[in-house]
Amino acid sequence: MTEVSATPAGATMTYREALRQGIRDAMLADPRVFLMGEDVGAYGGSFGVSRDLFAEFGPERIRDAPLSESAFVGAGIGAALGGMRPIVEVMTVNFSLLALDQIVNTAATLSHMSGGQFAIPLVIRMTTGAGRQLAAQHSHSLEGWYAHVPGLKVLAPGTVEDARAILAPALADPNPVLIFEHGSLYTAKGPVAEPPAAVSLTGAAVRRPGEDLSIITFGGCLPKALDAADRLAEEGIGAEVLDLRCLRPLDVDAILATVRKCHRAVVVDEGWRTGSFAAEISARIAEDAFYDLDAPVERVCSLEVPIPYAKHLEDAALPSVEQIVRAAQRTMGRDV
Amino acid sequence: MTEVSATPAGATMTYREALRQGIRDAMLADPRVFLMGEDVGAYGGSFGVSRDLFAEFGPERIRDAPLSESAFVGAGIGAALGGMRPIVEVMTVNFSLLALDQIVNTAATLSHMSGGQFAIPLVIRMTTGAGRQLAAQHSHSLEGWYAHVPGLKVLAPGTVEDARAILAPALADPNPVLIFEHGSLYTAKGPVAEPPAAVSLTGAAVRRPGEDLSIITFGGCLPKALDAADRLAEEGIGAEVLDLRCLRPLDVDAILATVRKCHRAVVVDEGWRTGSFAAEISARIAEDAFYDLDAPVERVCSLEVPIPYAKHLEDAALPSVEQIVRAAQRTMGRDV
Amino acid sequence: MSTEADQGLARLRSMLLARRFEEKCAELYSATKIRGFVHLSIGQEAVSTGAIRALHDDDAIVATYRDHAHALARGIPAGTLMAEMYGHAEGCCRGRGGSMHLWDAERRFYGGNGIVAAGLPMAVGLALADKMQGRERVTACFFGEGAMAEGEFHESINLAALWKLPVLFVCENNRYAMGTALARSESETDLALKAASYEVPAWPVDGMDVEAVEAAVTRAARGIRAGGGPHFLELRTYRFRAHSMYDPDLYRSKEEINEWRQRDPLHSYEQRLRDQGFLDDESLKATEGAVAEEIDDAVAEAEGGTLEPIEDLTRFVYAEETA
Amino acid sequence: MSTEADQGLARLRSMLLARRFEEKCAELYSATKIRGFVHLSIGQEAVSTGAIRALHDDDAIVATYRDHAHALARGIPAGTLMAEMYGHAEGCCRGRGGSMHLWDAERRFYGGNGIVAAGLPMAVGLALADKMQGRERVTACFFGEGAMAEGEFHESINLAALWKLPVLFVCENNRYAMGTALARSESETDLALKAASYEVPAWPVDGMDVEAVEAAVTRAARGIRAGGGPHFLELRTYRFRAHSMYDPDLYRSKEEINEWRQRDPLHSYEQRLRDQGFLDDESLKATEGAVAEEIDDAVAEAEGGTLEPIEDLTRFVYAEETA
Ligand SMILES: Cc1ncc(C[n+]2csc(CCOP(=O)(O)OP(=O)(O)O)c2C)c(N)n1
Ligand SMILES: Cc1ncc(C[n+]2csc(CCOP(=O)(O)OP(=O)(O)O)c2C)c(N)n1
Ligand SMILES: [Mg+2]
Ligand SMILES: [Mg+2]
Repeated sequence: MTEVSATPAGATMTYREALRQGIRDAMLADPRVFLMGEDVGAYGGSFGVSRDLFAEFGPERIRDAPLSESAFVGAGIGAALGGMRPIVEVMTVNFSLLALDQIVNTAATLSHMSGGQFAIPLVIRMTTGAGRQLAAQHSHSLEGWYAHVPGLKVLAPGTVEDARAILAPALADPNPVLIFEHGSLYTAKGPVAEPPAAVSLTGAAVRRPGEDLSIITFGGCLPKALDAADRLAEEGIGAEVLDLRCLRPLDVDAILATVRKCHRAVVVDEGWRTGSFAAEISARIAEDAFYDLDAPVERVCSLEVPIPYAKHLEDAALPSVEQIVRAAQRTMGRDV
Repeated sequence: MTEVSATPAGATMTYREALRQGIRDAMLADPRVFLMGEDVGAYGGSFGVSRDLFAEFGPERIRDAPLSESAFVGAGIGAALGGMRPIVEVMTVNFSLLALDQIVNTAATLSHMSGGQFAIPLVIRMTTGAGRQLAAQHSHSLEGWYAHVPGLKVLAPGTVEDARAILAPALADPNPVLIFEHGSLYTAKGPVAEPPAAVSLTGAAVRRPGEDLSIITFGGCLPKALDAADRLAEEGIGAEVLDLRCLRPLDVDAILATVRKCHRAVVVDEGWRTGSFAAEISARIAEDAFYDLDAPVERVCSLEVPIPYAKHLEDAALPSVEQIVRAAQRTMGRDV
Repeated sequence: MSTEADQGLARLRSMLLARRFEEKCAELYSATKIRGFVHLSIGQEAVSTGAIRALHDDDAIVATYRDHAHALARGIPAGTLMAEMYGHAEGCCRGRGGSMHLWDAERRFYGGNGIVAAGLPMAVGLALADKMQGRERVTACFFGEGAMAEGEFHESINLAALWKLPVLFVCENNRYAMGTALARSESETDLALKAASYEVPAWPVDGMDVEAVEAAVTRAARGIRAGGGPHFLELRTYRFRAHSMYDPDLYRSKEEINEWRQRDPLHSYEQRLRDQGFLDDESLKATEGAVAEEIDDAVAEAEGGTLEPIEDLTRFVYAEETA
Repeated sequence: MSTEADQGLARLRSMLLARRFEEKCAELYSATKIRGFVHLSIGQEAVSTGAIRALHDDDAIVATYRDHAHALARGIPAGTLMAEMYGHAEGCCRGRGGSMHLWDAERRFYGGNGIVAAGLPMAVGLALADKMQGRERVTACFFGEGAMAEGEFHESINLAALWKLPVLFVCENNRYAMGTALARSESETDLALKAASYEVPAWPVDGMDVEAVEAAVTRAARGIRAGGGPHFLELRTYRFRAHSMYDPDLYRSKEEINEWRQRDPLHSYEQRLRDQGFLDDESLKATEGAVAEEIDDAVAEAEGGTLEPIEDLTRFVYAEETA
C-alpha cells in the first residue's frame, strides 16, 4: 500500500504501514515532531516506511539529510535539546556505526554527565538484521550493543501492533530511545486496533502461553519462535514465547517469571552468539533463577560468520525454526 | 622511564615500557612494520607508549595522523592489504567509535566476504577503561563489543609480560588483531624475560591456582582479582584466577576446566553489567558446565551509569576488590 | 585496421559488455536468479571503461556496491561475476559477496564496498603502502557524489593530500544519491572546487564521453606518478535506471531521464566511431554478437555452477595464512 | 568613566578572571585537589572573552573540553565551576562532569564536549531547532583547528550551510592539536579558505586581540541573524601552556612559545587601555584585587563543598521528566 489513510478499527496492515501511521499520528499531534534521515522524503524512505509523508508534511518536517550519519544523528540530539521532538531515521544499523560516537558518547551520557540538567527526547529508528541476501555489510544485528549502554532505551518491536503503537510513548519519553525494525518484518501483516491501544514502552509480553519451556526472543526472531512453538505443540511440548519488546531497560521480572514457571529456556537472538544479547538473558537466568532450572539454558543465535550473500549460506548462518525446535527438544531432554 | 634501551634479562619494567619495547623490536625486525596514530610521534604518544621512537625511527614509520580516526584506521586496513604491517594506535577505545565502521564493516568482513582472497594483517592498539577520573566520555570499556565480531581477534594483556610479548604474534597473525591496554596498567611494574618468552596469541592463563572458586577476568581487572584472591586466602578460601588474555577467540576450554575444578565462579569485567562480556562467560559456564556448578555464577561489573568524574562516585561505579571478595563469599555460601 | 580504430572498438566493446551484462542482470533479478541489492551503472559506462583503460595492470582499483561495470572493465571474466551473483562457488568471492561485493586480488580489484565512502580510507592505505615501499603505482578510488558528504571523504582526501599519496579520486557524479539530488546534499555543488580546497588538483570531466574520461584519467595518473600527489576528477554522468532494484524512482522526471538518454555514452561513441570511419553496421553487429555470446556463456557458466558446501560456511572468517 | 572605558575594563576583567582561575586550577591540580584531564586556555582568553561578549544571552554556546574560560565568560560563577572540578555536589554538574564537562542549561552553555568535533553536530541541531521554531538565536560552536580534520566537522558545516542554519563556527586555531602542528594535520592550512569551500562566509581574525574578536563575532552574528546562514571565523591564537596536565610539551620550541608570549592578549590589552587612558596602576590593581577575591571565594566555596551521596550515583542516568 502506498496510501496514508485512517485505517478502520481492527484493520489489518503491514508492519511498514503501521510504522508509517505511527509517524503520521505523531506529526499531526505535535508540531515539534519531525522526521530526518537519508532519503526519508523525496525517495519515499529506503524501505518505504515514510512513503507519501513528504507530500503531506513537506521537506521541512520530512527532512532529507545528506549522507552524513554522524552529523544528522548529532543534529537530532541538538534539535531535541532545542525543544524539538526529532525522529531520526538511520537507514540501517550497519550505517549507524558511523553515528555511534554521537549516540554513545553524547546522547547516552549527557543527562547524567550534566547532573540532570539536560534531557534528550530523541527517537532514532533503524532497520536491523539479515535474511534478505544483503551480505556482510548490510546484515548486522547490533541492537544488543545499544542495549549495553546506560542512558539509552532500546526497543525492538516484533509485532505489527507494537510497530503501530510504540512511537507515541517513545516520543513522550525524555530520553534517547532507539527503535530497531527488523528488515524481514516490514511486510509482515497483523491486526491493529484503531486508535491503537496505548502501550507501555518497556515491559515484555507473553505472545503465547505455555508450561513446558520458555522461548525468549525479540524483534525479527519472534515469528520464528512462534513457528517453533507451533511445531513443538505438535509434539505435545507447550512452549511459552516471551517477546522482550524492550532490550533496555530489560524486563527481568518477566524473564524470571516465565523461567520459574517452565524451568527450561531457549533464548533466540539473531546476533552472533559470542557476546550476543542472548548471553545476557542466559546469564541472568542462570544467575537469578539457577535453582529453578531443570536444564541448562540454550541459545540459538547466528553462526559466527560475516553474513554471506548466497541464500543457502545465509540461511545456514541465521537462527532457524528448525534450530529452535531442536534446542527446545534438547532442553526437554529429548536428544536428537 | 623515557629511554629505550635493551633491558637486561629478567629486568623489571612498566607495562608502558614493555609495550614500547615490543613495538621497537617489531620495527627493528621488519621494515614493513610502522606505527600510525594521533600524536604517536612528535608528542611522544598520548600515554607515553611511543616516547623516543619518533627520534629513533623518524616520521615515516612513527607516523602522526590528523584527528581522523576513521581514515587512519581505514588507511591501516589498506596499508595491510598493500603489504605493510601497520600498528594503528587509536588513542582510546572511546574515540574508536569513530572508526568502528572501518573495523566492523571492512576489516572484519573482508577475508570471508571475498571468499578468502584477502588477509588484513593489521594490529590496532588502544587504551581502554576507567579509573582515572576522566568522566563519561573517556572511560568506556568496550572490548566486549569488539569480541562479538567474527573476523577480529581481541587481546587484553593484563600483565607486563604479556604487554611485552604479545605484539610479535599479533603482527604475525594474518588477521586484524585488536589490543586493549587498560589505562590503569601503564604504570604497573613486573619482571620480563629478555628476550621475551614467545607467547601464544590466544589461550587463557591461570595466574593463581586455587581449588575453591574460579575468578575469571582479563585486562585492567586482573590486579583487582589477584588482590581479591589474596584477601580470600586470608579467609582460607582458595581462589583460582584465570586471565582470559584473549577475548576472541575465547579459550572456552580453560574456562570450563577451572569451573569443573572449582565448581563456583565469579566473572569480573569493567564493562557495564547488562550486555557485558562477562555475560558471555557466565552464560557459557551455565550452558556448558551446568551440572558442575555448585552455585550460580556471579558477575562483578561496572554499575550501569556513565562513569562520573568525582572520585568517590567513580570508585563506586567500578568493580572493586571488595565487591569481588563479597561475590566470592556469596558464591561460597557465606552470606555477608 | 589502425590502432586508433582498434582502441575505439575496444572502448565500445567494453561499454557494450557492461551494458548488456547489466541488462541481463536486471532480467535475472526479475527471474529471481539474482537477489539482494543490485545497483546498475547503465548510463555511466563511459566512466568505468574510460578510467580503467587509462590505468596500469598493477594499479589498484577501489570500487563501490555499483561495481559490475568496473569489474568487467578490469577484466574479471563475466562468467565469474555472474556466478558470484548467482551465489555460486565459482563466483569471484565464492558466492559470499554477491553483486555489491565483487573482489579480485589478482587484478588488484578492491571491489565492492557496500558502505558509502568506506572504500576511500582503504585507497589511502593502499597508496600509503605503495609510497612507503617505493612503488610507482596508482590507486584509483571510485565513489559517487553523494559520498562526498560523508566524513570519510573529508578525512581521506585530507590524509592523501597531506601525505602526498598516489590516490586518484574518481567521483562519479550521477546527480543523485538514491533519491537525493546533489543540490539537496551539498552546499557547494561544484565538486572539483570542493576537492581543490584540500590542495588537490581537481577538474570536471564529461563522464558521458569515454575518450574524455580516458584522457583525463591518463593525465591525472601521469601527474600522480610524477609525484604530484592525489588528484581528483569529477565525472559528470547519469544513471538511466533506478538506484537499485527496490527504487520506485519517484524523485526525478521522465523528461530529465530522457534528456540524458540522448547523451547515452554508447550511442554517442558509436556515432563518433562511425563518423571516423572506424565502425560500420557490420562491425557493430560483430561486436554486438561477440558480446552477446560472452554474456550467454557467462549465464550458462553461472547456471551450471555449484553451491559452496555448507560445511565451508565458516571458512575464511579468519585468513588461513599470512598474505 | 565612559562606557567605552567600562567596556574595556570589563573585557580585561573577564580575561583576567579566566587567567587567574586557570592558574589556580594548575596549582590545585598539583595539590591533587583537581584530577582527571584538565586543559587550560591560558594565552587564548581573548577568544572566549571577545566572542562570548558579542553574543546574546539567549544564544547558545557549544564548547569543548577546554572550557573554563568560556564558562566563566558566559557568567557561570567561578565557585560553581571550581566546585565541579573538586567533584562536589555544588558543581554545575554535581561533580559528575569535572573540568572537561562544564554545562549550564540556564545559560545555554552546551559545555564541555570531550570528544573532538562532537559538539559540532549538536550545534547544528540547536540551530535547526531555532530555525524550525522561528527563533532568531545564534548557536556559537567553539572548536580547535585540529577538529577540522575530523569527518564530523565536514558533515556539520555542510549540513549547516545546506540548510542555512544560524550557526557560528568559531575555530580557535592555536596551531597545535596536542602535539600535532597544523601543517602536519591539514593539507590546506588556510582554514577560512577551507570553510569557504562550503559556501560559508569565513575569515581569519587576530585571536590575540579581544576587540578584534568581539568585532568579528558581532559582525558574523549579525550576518547570521539577518538570515545569512552559518559563518566561520578562524581565530589565530596560541596556548602558552601544555595541552593538558599530562603533556611534556616536547613538540615546540621555547623560542616559539616566548615569541607568542610577547603577544599575550592580557598584557597587550592592558597596554591598549592604558594608552587610551582607561586604565592606570590603581584601577588595574583594583581589578586584580577583585579577581583575586573572586577566585579565593571560589576556592573557599569549593573547599567547603560536599560530596554527592553515593546513593545518588545512578540518578540522572535517565532524565526524570520531559524537558
Ligand atoms: C554509510 C552508508 N549510508 C547509507 C547507505 C545506503 N546507500 C547506498 S547507496 C546510497 C547512495 C549513494 O549515492 P552516491 O554516493 O552518489 O553513489 P551512487 O549510488 O549514485 O552511485 C545510499 C544512501 C550506505 N550504503 N552506506
Ligand atoms: C575524537 C577524539 N580523538 C582524540 C581525542 C584526544 N584529544 C583531545 S584534545 C586533542 C587535540 C585537539 O586539538 P584542537 O582541536 O586543535 O583543540 P585544542 O586542544 O588545541 O584546543 C586530542 C587529539 C579526543 N578527545 N577525541
Ligand atoms: Mg550518485
Ligand atoms: Mg589546537
